Amino acid sequence: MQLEQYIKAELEKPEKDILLMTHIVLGYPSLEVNREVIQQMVDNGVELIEMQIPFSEPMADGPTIVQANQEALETGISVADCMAFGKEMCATHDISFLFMTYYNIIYKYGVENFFRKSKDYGITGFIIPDLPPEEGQEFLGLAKKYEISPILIYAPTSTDERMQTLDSYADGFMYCIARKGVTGQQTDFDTEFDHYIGRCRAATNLPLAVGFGISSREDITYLTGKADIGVIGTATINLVNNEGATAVGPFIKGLRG
Amino acid sequence: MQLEQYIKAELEKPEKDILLMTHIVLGYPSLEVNREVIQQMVDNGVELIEMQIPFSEPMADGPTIVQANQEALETGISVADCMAFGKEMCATHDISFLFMTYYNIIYKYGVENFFRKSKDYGITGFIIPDLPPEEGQEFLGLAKKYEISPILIYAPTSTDERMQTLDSYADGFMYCIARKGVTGQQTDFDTEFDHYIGRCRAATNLPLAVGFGISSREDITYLTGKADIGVIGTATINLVNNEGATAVGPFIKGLRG
Amino acid sequence: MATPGYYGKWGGAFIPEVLFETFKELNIAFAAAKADPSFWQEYLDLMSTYSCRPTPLTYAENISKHLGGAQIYIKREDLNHTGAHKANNVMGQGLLVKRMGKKRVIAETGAGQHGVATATMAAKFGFDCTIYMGEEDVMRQRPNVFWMEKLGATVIPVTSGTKTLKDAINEAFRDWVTDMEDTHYVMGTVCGPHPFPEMVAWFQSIVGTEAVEQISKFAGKLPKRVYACVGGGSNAIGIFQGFLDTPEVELVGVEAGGLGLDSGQHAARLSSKDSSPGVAQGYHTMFLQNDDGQMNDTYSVSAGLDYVGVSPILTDLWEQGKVRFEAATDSEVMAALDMTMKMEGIIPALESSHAFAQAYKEAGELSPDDAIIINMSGRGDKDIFTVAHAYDDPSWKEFIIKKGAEYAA
Amino acid sequence: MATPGYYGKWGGAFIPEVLFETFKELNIAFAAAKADPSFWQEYLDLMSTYSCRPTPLTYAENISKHLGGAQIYIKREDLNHTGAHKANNVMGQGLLVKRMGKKRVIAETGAGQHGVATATMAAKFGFDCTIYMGEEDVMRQRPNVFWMEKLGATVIPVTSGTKTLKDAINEAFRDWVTDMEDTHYVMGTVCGPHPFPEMVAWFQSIVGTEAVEQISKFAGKLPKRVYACVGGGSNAIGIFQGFLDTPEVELVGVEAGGLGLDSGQHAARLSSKDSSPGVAQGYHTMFLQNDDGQMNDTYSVSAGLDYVGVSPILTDLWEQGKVRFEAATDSEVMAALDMTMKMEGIIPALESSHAFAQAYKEAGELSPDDAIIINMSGRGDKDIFTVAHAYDDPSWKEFIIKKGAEYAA
Ligand SMILES: Cc1ncc(COP(=O)(O)O)c(C=O)c1O
Ligand SMILES: Cc1ncc(COP(=O)(O)O)c(C=O)c1O
Repeated sequence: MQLEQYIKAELEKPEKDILLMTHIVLGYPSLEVNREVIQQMVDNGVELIEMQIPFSEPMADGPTIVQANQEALETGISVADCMAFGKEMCATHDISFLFMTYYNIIYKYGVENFFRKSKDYGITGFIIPDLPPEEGQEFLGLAKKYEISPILIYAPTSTDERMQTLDSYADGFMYCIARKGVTGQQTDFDTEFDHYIGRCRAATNLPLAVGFGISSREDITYLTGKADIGVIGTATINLVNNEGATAVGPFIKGLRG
Repeated sequence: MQLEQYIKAELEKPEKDILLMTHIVLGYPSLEVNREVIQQMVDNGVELIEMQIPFSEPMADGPTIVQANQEALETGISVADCMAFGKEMCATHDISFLFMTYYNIIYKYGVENFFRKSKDYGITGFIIPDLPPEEGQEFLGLAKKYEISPILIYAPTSTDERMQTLDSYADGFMYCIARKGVTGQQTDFDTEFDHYIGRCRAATNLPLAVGFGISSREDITYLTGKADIGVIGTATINLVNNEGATAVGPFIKGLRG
Repeated sequence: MATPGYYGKWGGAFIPEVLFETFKELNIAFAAAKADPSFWQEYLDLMSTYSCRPTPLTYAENISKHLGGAQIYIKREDLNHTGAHKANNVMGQGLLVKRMGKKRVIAETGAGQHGVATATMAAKFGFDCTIYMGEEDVMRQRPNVFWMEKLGATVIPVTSGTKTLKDAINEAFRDWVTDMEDTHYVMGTVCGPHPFPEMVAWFQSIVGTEAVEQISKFAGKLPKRVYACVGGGSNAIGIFQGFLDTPEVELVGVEAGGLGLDSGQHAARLSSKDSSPGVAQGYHTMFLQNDDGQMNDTYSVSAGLDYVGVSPILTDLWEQGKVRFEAATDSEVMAALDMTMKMEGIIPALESSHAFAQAYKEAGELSPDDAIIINMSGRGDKDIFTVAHAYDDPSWKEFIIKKGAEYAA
Repeated sequence: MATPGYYGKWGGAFIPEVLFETFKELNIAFAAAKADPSFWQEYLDLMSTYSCRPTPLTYAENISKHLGGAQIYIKREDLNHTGAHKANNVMGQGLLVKRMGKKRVIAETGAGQHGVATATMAAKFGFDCTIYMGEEDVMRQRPNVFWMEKLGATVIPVTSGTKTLKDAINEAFRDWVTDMEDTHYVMGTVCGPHPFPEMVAWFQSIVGTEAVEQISKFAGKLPKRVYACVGGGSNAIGIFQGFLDTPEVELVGVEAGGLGLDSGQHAARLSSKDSSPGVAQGYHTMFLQNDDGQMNDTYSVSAGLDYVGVSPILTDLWEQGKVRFEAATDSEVMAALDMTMKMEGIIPALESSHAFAQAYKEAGELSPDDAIIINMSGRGDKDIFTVAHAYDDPSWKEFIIKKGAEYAA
């Protein structure tokens, strides 16, 4: 509930037609660079950041993020390091931070322990792409208990019925993946997409975040009015890889209005 | 009959306890060298020479003779060349010449034609190791007709019964192979051999030639009194290979008495 | 089973939301097929005309006598078309794909056997086919890659992660989430999200059904023990299903002991202390993972057993004490392979050789009145590069050097 | 047959005298076995438990439709243990050797299939085993050499003559004349001196017996034509025997056309004008030889068909007009192999692919109401070095270069 309220409050600010959520792979290339990149993001108005705790089997991710996960793990980063870093970010910046990871990380950590700590730090939501609600009953119960939003996912393949089912479990916002596939490939916005996002809107009262392949001012402009949050994932990873952390600020600034 | 008479006549000469038959692969290394080697053999008292017409599949021969066959064929020698050479040798030297070859050579040449020509030249016998009498009825008939001796083979594996059967078809002499196997390996003369040669002697009235692995004066001495002819095959081929044609004379001379 | 797709607390379907409908459709199609006796009949017909089913049960007389214990019988899955039990699963899924009207199949492969089997099935059924294979396995099993390509499949080497089976599975899922309408993912073993474990176990049950009948006929009784190697677990669950209701038959799953259970260089999930419960690749089982839940880099001489997870069905049977798990080391496996070749004229795959190794270790404990079955999951020809390498065979090396020089020229 | 061992004027036993008793003994043992129904039953039992008999008859639906002619059925000898019809002959001779009480077997091999089969049989029966193989074939079929050695056989590369099958046969005879008491020569095809043609044909008749029954069941009638490749002729005579009494079934033997019948680079005895009657390797048949009776250097992409002679039984059937002989060229064979892999998921041996090639050429002439059978004598995995080479496959080459460099280092 807190997350949804935060989003709605932000959206009410006159200059904000759409919010931005960015994505970070913790430990890639290092926590220092993560820290710098997040600073740039926050300074340039990003409202939400999903921090991915790397996993050795990132099944739903595309090549860029897969490699980022792998290289982060090769640096020796641990889940504990990631938690501590999340705590630090929540304490440092006055925006909304979410953890994104695969279920095994939480499962091995101890699901309730993971919720308890995250709550303590000020984390607002979890995005777990391999945990459908059918498998996540314990998780969803703890999400309620600890008031951390379980972010569920709408896909173009989701039926209206399925969307309604998901809505009954979701909280915070709905993560609408813009197309089939994994992260990191360009999305074509077309009437089919419009139809899909219309279905999403009809199925839930939660704010809609749109992710997968969002990388430019044009994309954000297109989404404005249709969605509530644009999610920038692979685009900033590529940017940091190619131009360094300092390129992130201007990029983010340029995305909106 | 002619061949047997020749052999018996030679054996009656006072200095001859045992005769020598040598072996030549025609065209190996060349007919010129064959000519020279035969001259040396004749000059040094050899009584019989078996001239092998090379065949691409010398199934019953050992490595040395196999290679000699192959290299002879590689020089391009033909069956006609071999026949002409045989004719020349018969005309030149006053000893007994036989053709040794595999059946296919004769078969392709035309069996009767082969007999007719060989008879004309003065060839006294044929040794065809892959033609048992059961398969050689036509051949044996022609041998009678053309009075060329079909030399048949006794082996240590031949039963007494088989020896008698062979005797009923054979003529000239009986070729007793000294041991199992192919040409070219040393034979150990022992009581088992003595027993075998005794069986041979009992089975036929024809003179006995012993071949396979005969290579030294000791061998010939051992055979003297047991057999009528010692057959020198691979030994002279090796000698020519290693020391040249001129070594053959002294070698042959040294074999007897 | 409380919840469908669960075996005790193991299993489940931890799938990305984008595949929800695909799985729903698959579950419905599979349930319909399972309920339709004509489907199973079609499957049996296909397997007896396109493959060589029933596969024989061979009495290993020489080795039985040599070891002086139980009478050893070998279930000959190597005589299947494409050379392994993988064909059973793949041809079954092929019939299901046809029923669903899909036109493209994808698959992961470790040893390459499942890839070859899938490429074969795709050729037979006229499907497009893409095979994902860890780059390291591409190196280990190049001949299989060659044949997959010649069978018309596209083979994509997977360079992420440890570049082995688990990464190929991830990559296949990435394909599937991109292209699911027309595509079926032919999971190669009895793992992954529901309904795969159930489906693969069902198709592989043909092995156990035949084996029970055959051993009863030949030995006149049930076997004392049944041995099967365990990668994902499909050949094991296949034969074990014939004996689950007869507790007097001890079932033994043999995992890859690699360089030894203490070396950390192995792929023993249920027979070592190095695994713990986890959720990955769409299902809940015992994984070889570190304390953070990151999967370990496993090791085995045999690509097909070199996997971090294991069938949830087997994990449940293990937990219930219905299947005993053991590990055979690389060197035990090579010795068993050698003995099987020299004494019986049979060349088991390196994977299968694990089952042989364990059976040979134990046969002497049993009486000559007892029978045991070894499930020979596949044939070893495919492993020539690995086996020749392991033997350090000089003339093979010389041959390869010569061929290499010829091609390099 | 007038004289035993003769088929028309073909056949015979042109053997060195030293083997007379050995052949006598063999003839007696073989005649006794043939007259003893329990021997054939023992053979059937062995083949159905150690190998996978009956082998299936597979309907090639896709290619049948594609060619739009006859319905094509494939007799799957590739699914035999060791991967080819050679197993039928070898296991049968193994039983005979056991009966004769001999302890050692020798064999020639061309493609290596017969060598692997013999080494396998020797391992199974506990015989010593020596295999003679032309040096050129050793090069072409290295993987088979590796497996023969691992099965416990000694492989002797033959460097005489053309270094191929015929020279291996000569060498095997040289061994046999040296050591016959304890040794049996397992002739690999339906050639050589009597009783080998009769014996091999008898063991291989299992193929035809099964095929008649299967085609009657599946197609509901006899086939219009039956195609088999012909090296020595054993797989061909094996399947043809099922149809010799039904003249409405046309039998087609397919020889190696190599680079074309006009090129001189082939191994077509009965389908070319390049052969003539001769006597070699112990029997009378049509040989590829020159006017002097020296055997020619034959050529084929497939080692197993690269032979100068041909079964006297087939020569007789050819002379009587009971079997039609054709030749398929290397390039036709590669195309047929490619099509069979891609459209049916089946990998025939290069030898067998000759039969496929000819059948594909002719299938369109027939009506969809007709059935034809192709005898798939073996599987193509063994040919990977030859096939990959023929495809000029770049990633295979790269792999070999890399492996070679690794070993050379
Ligand atoms: C021959 C063979 N046996 C066993 C396995 C292991 O798989 P599973 O445990 O699913 O039978 C494989 C896997 O590739 C294989 O190829
Ligand atoms: C697979 C296969 N087919 C055919 C042949 C040819 O032999 P045959 O004509 O005796 O069947 C061989 C010989 O090695 C072979 O390996």
